[in-house]
Amino acid sequence: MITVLFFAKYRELLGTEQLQLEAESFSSVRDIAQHLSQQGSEWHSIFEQANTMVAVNQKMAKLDSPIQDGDELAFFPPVTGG
Amino acid sequence: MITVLFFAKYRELLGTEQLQLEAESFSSVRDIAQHLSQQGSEWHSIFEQANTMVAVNQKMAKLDSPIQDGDELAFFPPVTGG
Amino acid sequence: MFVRVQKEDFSLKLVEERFSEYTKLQGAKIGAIVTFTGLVREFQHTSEDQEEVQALILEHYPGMTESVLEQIAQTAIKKWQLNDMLIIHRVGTLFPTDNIVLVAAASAHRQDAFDACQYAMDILKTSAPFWKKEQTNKGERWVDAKSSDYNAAGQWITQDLQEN
Amino acid sequence: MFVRVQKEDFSLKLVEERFSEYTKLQGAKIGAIVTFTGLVREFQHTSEDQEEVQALILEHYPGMTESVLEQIAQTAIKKWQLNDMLIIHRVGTLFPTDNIVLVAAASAHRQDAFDACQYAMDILKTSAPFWKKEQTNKGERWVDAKSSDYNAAGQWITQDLQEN
Repeated sequence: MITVLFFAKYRELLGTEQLQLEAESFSSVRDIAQHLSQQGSEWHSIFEQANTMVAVNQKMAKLDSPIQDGDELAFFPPVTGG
Repeated sequence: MITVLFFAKYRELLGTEQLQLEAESFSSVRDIAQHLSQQGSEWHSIFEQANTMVAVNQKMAKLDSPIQDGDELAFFPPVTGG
Repeated sequence: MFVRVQKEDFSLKLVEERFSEYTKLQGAKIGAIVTFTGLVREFQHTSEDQEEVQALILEHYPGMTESVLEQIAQTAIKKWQLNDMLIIHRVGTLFPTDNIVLVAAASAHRQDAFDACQYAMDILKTSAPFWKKEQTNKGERWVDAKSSDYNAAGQWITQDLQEN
Repeated sequence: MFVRVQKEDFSLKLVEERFSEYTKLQGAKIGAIVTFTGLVREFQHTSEDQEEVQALILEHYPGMTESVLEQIAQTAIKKWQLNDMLIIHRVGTLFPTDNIVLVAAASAHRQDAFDACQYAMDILKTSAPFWKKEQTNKGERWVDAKSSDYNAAGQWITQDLQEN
């Protein structure tokens, strides 16, 4: 299983904090993003944004980053701490 | 009268913290420096140094700065606070 | 190195305690301490129709925030040969005048501590997974990332590339 | 603006007290506080035959020091539109780990507070009439001015000239 987390504006927009996906069908972050962007217009809007950030196992990653069973992904808007 | 102060290394070298001069003979810092540099080799050595600093009435000044009766002059080495 | 994400407030006293602890163990090696404190202002925006901030809600990615802050501190300590670095970031609901973030660096010479603090803040602003939501007199809204923050962070990367 | 030359020690608590006083009068306008603390190190020199510092005697020009520090704070407040600035410098006999100087700046945005603190330290180091005498294991000596300090101070003057 792959765990996918959403934070801040994305969490609110999707009404989703966390979801689980079967690992088999996905080999990169891009595969997950493509799958999720087909779940509705809000989902589509998030993955369309050039500045959407992604972390794999709590480290910043890219669309090309590989993923495997057990990984934790997180999608979030640009950070605004400090 | 003009009051002349010396600080730090200069005060120690000259064994002088403060002296008074009659105002009449001096119109600029340079006049005072020339007068004092004739008082002995230690005095000469101080006014020979390019980095000797001077203040007139507690404001940084230059050799050309004018002086008048009642002024307070101070000669000191480059500052090293902070 | 001391890194913490917490709801509770902090005070600069912590910096003095932490670095005097270092001195007890290592001797009087610290010549310069620079601290940065970020606070909640009433008006975060400079636009004409200023919205008065009533509260700021700080969300974060637990686990990842701590590891990003540790990474920032480790990198700064190496890059500037710091004696020590401390980073504290608050989460939860904050109000105007509240502290948000504290960064402190100790070094032998002042320029290192200044640079390290600025580096830590610039990278934190663009890499640490915190998000601010403002509650203002006109409603709620998520704070937008500022391009000036990305430019500030980018300078360090450019500098690193030039040095290598 | 708060400027003081004193024998007594100080703590960062003073910064918090001073700026929270500002906030009580002016509202939550402070978004960034930067502090710089300078301390006495055991080894001030990096040369090979390091002399261990046992004490540091700080002499000053009473009256002129205060007015130079006030001038520095006033200039910084104007130049960076600071909310407030604080400068404290100690005199007398100090020992390793002792505080020497504290500079603190409060501003809306962080870069102003960082720049103002660096400016104040750079100018203080080259313009405020303080002199350090070291008592080391090899005797006493007056500390020499560092050319790096003059270069740091010179940058601000060059910058001002370019802006005008």
